Amino acid sequence: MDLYQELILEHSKRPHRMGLREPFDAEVHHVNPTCGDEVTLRVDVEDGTVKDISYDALGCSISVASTSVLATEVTGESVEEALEVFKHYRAMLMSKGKDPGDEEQIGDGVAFSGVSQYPARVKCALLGWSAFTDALAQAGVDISTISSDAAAPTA
Amino acid sequence: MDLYQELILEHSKRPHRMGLREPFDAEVHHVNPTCGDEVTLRVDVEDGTVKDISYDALGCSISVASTSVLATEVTGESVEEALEVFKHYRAMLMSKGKDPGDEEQIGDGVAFSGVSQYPARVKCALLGWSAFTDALAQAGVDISTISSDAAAPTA
Amino acid sequence: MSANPLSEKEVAALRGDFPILARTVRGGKPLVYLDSGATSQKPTAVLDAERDFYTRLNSAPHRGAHALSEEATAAYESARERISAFVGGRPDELVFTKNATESLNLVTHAFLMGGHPAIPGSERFTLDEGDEVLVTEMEHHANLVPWQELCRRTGATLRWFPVTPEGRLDLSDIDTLLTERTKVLALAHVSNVLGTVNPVQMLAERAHQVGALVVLDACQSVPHMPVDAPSLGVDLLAFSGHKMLGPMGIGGLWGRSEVLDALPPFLTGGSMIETVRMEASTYAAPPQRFEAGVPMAAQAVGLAAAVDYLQAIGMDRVHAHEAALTERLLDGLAQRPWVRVLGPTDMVDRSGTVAFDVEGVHAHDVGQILDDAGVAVRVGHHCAWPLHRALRVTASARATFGIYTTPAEVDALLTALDRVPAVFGIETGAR
Amino acid sequence: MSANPLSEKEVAALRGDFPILARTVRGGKPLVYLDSGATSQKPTAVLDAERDFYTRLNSAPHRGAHALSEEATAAYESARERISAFVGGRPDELVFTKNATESLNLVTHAFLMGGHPAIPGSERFTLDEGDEVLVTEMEHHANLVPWQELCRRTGATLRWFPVTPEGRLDLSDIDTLLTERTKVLALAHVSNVLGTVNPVQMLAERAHQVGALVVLDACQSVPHMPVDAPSLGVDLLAFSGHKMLGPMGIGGLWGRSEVLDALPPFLTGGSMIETVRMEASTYAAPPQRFEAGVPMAAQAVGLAAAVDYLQAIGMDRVHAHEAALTERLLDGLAQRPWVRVLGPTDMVDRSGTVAFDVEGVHAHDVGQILDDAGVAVRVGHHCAWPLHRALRVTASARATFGIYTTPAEVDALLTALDRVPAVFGIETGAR
Ligand SMILES: Cc1ncc(COP(=O)(O)O)c(C=O)c1O
Ligand SMILES: Cc1ncc(COP(=O)(O)O)c(C=O)c1O
Ligand code: FES
Ligand code: FES
Repeated sequence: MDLYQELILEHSKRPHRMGLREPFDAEVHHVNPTCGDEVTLRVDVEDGTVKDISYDALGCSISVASTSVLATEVTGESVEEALEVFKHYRAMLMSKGKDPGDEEQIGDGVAFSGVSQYPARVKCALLGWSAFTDALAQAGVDISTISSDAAAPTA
Repeated sequence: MDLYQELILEHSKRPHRMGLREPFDAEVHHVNPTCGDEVTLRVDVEDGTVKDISYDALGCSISVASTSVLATEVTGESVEEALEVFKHYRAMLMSKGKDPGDEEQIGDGVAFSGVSQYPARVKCALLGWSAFTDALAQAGVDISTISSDAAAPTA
Repeated sequence: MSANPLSEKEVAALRGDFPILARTVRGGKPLVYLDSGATSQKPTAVLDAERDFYTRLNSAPHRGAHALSEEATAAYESARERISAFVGGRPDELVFTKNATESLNLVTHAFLMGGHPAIPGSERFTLDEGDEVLVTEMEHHANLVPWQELCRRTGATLRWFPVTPEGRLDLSDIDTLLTERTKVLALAHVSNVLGTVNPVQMLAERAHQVGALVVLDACQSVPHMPVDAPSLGVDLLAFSGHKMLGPMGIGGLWGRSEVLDALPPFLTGGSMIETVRMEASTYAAPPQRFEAGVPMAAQAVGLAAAVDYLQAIGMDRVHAHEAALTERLLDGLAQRPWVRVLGPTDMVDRSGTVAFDVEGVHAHDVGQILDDAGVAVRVGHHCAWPLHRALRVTASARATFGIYTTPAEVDALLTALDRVPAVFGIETGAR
Repeated sequence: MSANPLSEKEVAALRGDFPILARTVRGGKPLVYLDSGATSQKPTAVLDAERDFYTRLNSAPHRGAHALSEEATAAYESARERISAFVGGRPDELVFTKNATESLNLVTHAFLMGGHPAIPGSERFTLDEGDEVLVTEMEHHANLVPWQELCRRTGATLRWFPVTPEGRLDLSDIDTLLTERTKVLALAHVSNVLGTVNPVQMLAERAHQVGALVVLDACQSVPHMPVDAPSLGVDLLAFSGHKMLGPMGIGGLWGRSEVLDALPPFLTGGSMIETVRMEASTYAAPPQRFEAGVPMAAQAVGLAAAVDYLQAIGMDRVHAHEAALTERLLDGLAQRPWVRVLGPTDMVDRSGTVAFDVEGVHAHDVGQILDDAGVAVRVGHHCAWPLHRALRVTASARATFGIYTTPAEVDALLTALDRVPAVFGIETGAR
């Protein structure tokens, strides 16, 4: 099974940058209705840069690890770059195995390429990321570069 | 086709004892929901005898003819006899062709024996008769000798 | 539409896909099935698709992470995509129901909620005294009784366009009927009795001008002609699977995204929720919001196969084929002055549904004579009782067509019909 | 129940009737289907019965006088008779719905009508502020959310029996929960998570003493054990066809005649009416009153074949078979201290549904490892989210059985489960 890459298991056991921190511009709470898992996520945006992503996550290894990778990869990036990463990451997840992901573009996000073979888990790998883009929007960032169905994929 | 016996066609073209007459003890209005046909029927019961059955019928040949035969056969009989005729007539209709009907018991009602082969038409042949037993009940006659589902067969 | 009708050879080939058409009835008479308007026959491809689902993928969609459930979910959602596209919609604009009747009740019940606290924008779906719902006198009970019940319970007033003796909508009073008070216009695209094709686009535009929601009963159009919901300009559109070569037990409700988004849930339960606590729940986005419980996934897959089958023929050709049959039947009936056709007698804005009345003989008796010859038509009020009252008949006989119907079957109907006057001793006006 | 479980030979023979069981998943692994509680597999006899309907009788029942329609009506009504008898009912006591969720919504919506002028006795089905609806904390969303919505809209109060840590109903407060204010008691016969069999007879008696209506969600009992609705003493009983070897898209609502007679209609439209005028309509007697639109007749015929199939085995033997499997699984899990079983760990009043939690590993991850070995279990909250909250888990994995499940499949689950600790690096307490 390509799903549980070592990197995923490690992040899920020891999620990076976890916890809810101040200051923040927006906080969102997302739920995956099929399993009941939840994530609370805060973003701190300053001068067009993602200064901090802090979160509290209750969920499966995929959702916790992906939120952890999100925080690791995206913190410190400009919002434009962050949204680009999201787009590539999501494209990989939605590709049904066709797009293996490019490490140049999404960094450790490539560890989740196996998820695209398991449609029921795509929501897991997107839970934190959807919360993140939603939080950006609530913080006043223009997220129209990612299409509108991005925040709520129906897997 | 055994359905359209000469007697049925005749009764349907020239229904006997048609029209709504006085005096009467009860008047009922029955509808066949599948076709929209209606019958209004009155009974006059005196000393346990069916003195008159008068009616106004809008319907197919089977329903009009059967109401006409009802009026012909049952007027002048005792209510017990009338209910007996009904029971035998209904049994024949419900028999799916097994019970050809006994002329001794139901007189011209035997002309309707072919109806039992056409389940969708059984309601037609019972429309006037169900109205009749319902009217008897409303006139205070005990109709418990015929089972309760009698008045509303689900064909 | 300039598409060619199906050739004799094409129809003959198609008929091989419908095993039931080879059966006989009433002592060996070949079945002449002219009741496709009630329910259509199903091609083997549809039955095979359903069976294939059951024997390869069967499991509950959207309810599991195992391989089978993944495959079932994919099949179910692919079916949604194809069926929605068939009426011009996007995947998430199609809700699966058990039949068109449920689709329409879903809408009327939404208005009974009086707006739902958990659904932003749902206040739009409220009705009060003084508000009006506008229908037509030619509606099927499925698009009439639910609105009656809604009006009874909200105090709103039901109004309707009457029908002309020719079987068209009488729009002469449109300015008094369609007003600022009108909150909903609900009408049939095609009458299931008269075959009349109503001017939906124009009416939808007028209705939108006064801010009314437009609900279309497309049961008798979607199976028989190209239908593109967005370009008709309606807000919601209901249809039934079993009338369009699909399985029983499945229907559809197409809705514009903005409308579905604001529509409160109807059936509640599993898989239409977002979160559930004992105290209260919140609800999922459409279409899931409207699909409580394990869905009819096998039937959805079957219906998608039906849509594929129809598309392979082409809906414009389906329409042309049925138009040719209709014309043939109308011509034949015109030669029989003892028969009265209900509805338009020419082919302008008319579809393949021909209801008729033999004066002096009850429709059920007419139907029985036809049935005795193996010809299956529907008799009664066809769930359009008020329309029959308006046309001053209690009941009628109705012939309807499918892609598998042949001109010879139309002729068989006419031949069988000719027995009616003799049996019931009526004047034919001939000789 | 002293019936014998099915022998290995019997099960092997049965499995031949379920073609899907021969398939493989995830790269050639034999399918081990332990998700029958979500939906069961279907024997060939059921698929054949449906196909036979479509290829021989297909037409709209109760809607025509022609030969085909007569035959379809007879098949549909014979199915009703057999299926109703299966739960101890008379033919006219069974309403066909699309699934159990619709059956339950039919009941809750009846209460929303506030009594119907055209239905004598329907005043009984009203709820006001001060009235209470009593459910349990172990309900499936299908028997919870509709009651929440009903209470929200009528101002009535929803109350519930809590669940003990062992997964039984906590009845200690019954005297304050079930009172004169209680208008409805709605509960599951068998929990779809815990397998707990609730003391329905006793509770129904208590509820009737205070005049409450008793609604039973029998989704997880009817497929797995003998169920006789009248002797359980309930008023209404809902079940799903797809969980009992039947087709998707069909469910049932059994109701005592006096109750159904007084129940207002839910979906309105064709064939549930008595008379229709533009102004108002009157309604047919049950069960027709509740079956608006063309029904899922083919599915009814398929479900009747499923019932025949189950009866040929005998429901007591079905139950004995599943009990043996349950015991085997509970024994196996008891040997794995890192697994926590939700619900009773003995066989007293317990059915074949085993939910469990691997401490420290999310149920979805557990399920994924099992799935990778071809073992299909359900993971998540199984549409019983409040129950999971009460038991302080977000989600669980759940194995459920059917007549075709083998002891070897239980063992396959246990073997696959043993991979979990290694993959996720948790302590097993072993060695
Ligand atoms: C206990 C229980 N109630 C209700 C339901 C709902 O049944 P359906 O989804 O078939 O409507 C289910 C199954 O999903 C169940 O297990
Ligand atoms: C115009 C029209 N509307 C609604 C319906 C109801 O469809 P269903 O019975 O499939 O719900 C029908 C067919 O019966 C119809 O012809
Ligand atoms: S299982 Fe809930 S987010 Fe993965
Ligand atoms: S058809 Fe209406 S009573 Fe015979």
